[in-house]
Amino acid sequence: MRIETRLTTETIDAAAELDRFTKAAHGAGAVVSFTGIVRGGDDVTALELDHYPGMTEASIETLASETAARFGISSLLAVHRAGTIPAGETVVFVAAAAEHRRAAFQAADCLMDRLKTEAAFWKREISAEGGARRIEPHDKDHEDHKRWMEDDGGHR
Amino acid sequence: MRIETRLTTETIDAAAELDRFTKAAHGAGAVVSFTGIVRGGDDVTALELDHYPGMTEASIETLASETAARFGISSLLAVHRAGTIPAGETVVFVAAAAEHRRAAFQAADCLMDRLKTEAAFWKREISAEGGARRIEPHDKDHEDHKRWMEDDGGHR
Amino acid sequence: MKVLFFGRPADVLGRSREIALPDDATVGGVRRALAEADPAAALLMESSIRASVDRQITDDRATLTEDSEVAFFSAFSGG
Amino acid sequence: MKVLFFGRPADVLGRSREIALPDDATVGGVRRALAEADPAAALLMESSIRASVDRQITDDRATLTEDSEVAFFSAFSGG
Repeated sequence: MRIETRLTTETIDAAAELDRFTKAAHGAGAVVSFTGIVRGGDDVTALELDHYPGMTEASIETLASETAARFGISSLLAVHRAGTIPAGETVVFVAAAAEHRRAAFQAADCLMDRLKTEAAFWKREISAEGGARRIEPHDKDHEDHKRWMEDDGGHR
Repeated sequence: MRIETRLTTETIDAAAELDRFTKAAHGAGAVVSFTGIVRGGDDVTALELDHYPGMTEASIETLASETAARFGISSLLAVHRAGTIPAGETVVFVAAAAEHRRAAFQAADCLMDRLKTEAAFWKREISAEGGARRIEPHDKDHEDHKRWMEDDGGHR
Repeated sequence: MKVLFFGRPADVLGRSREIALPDDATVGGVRRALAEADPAAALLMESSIRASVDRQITDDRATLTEDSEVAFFSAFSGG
Repeated sequence: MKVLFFGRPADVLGRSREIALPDDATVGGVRRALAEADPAAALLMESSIRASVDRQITDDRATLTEDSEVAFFSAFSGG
């Protein structure tokens, strides 16, 4: 089991990450990737993600390890950006490799749902006028997250 | 809604496809990709995918269109290789872009399950000694496929 | 008329055969004509072997002309 | 001791404050000391505001020393 997590304030190149990840995932039959992109519009020009150095990295590592173990994933990658992220740029990239496609889909899907509510970030939307609006997880995020708690009696 | 499907006998570069797809998917917040890779081992050196020119392309187009419509996907890409595909190379690449991640995950997942049993390909495993073993969908593939038939009363 | 085979039928019968349009000019008629002429073609009578006419999947009642392109094939296996 | 804030607490209180270790040297004690000293810190009493000690999430009973790094934060929002 190969797990890599990374926190960065630099641009994430999803295609380059997928290329490197897939080449290293020898013997996998299925690779699922997720790219989360900052959506603009409604006057939003950027997201600002605050983090707590040390705690944030540890939270991502824990989520990745638990997800890989749960779904029998051979390789798992999670790259998360912090700082100010302009609309159109990548905020998170996740890739999961497995022998069969179902496990790879479930792992990427579950890891994203958990990152949304369990990774130690705090988010604000920045508008063209420089205003900042605090964003907290939506009901939808909590619902998505709950899907993964039914099978195993919860993971917190 | 932007749908692209492609049948090729050439190598598929998943990272280049993801890059091109994501750049064209303006305004999407979520991009999910699936890369299917030929697994070697057990003396398998390649997959051989036979297709029926005309019918195969049409089957992929139909599946992609139905999937995009069903999940409200803004952009959907399906690239499928045919011919002899050596172990370690990509046989299929699918990418789905949507405003929110749930739809993108579901579309990529559903499209893969449907391609497995509804795309007009016929598959053989080629061994080092040149033997060829016919492969038909497994029970698991049919089970995976059925997951998508409950909500809408079937799509065939 | 030309009949194409894919999957298991191709393993047994090769990629195609040229046959005369049978009196029962339907997909089912072609199935039976092939199976009667060649014991190896018996697998065409299996219910899992589907057919297309001019690249559209059809049932055995579809009618044919000398110009129809008929194909018989086992289960698809993509991805 | 240094107390850090993230999310909504940071919006109201800034990134950090230096305070004396309260007599009730627990996470709950620090919460109350901050809220009593500054009306703006009342939000720290909300049950949704969680805490960590030395970067480990804890409950209000966790005990502290002068060297502890305590943080208060609203709900995480990653991805």
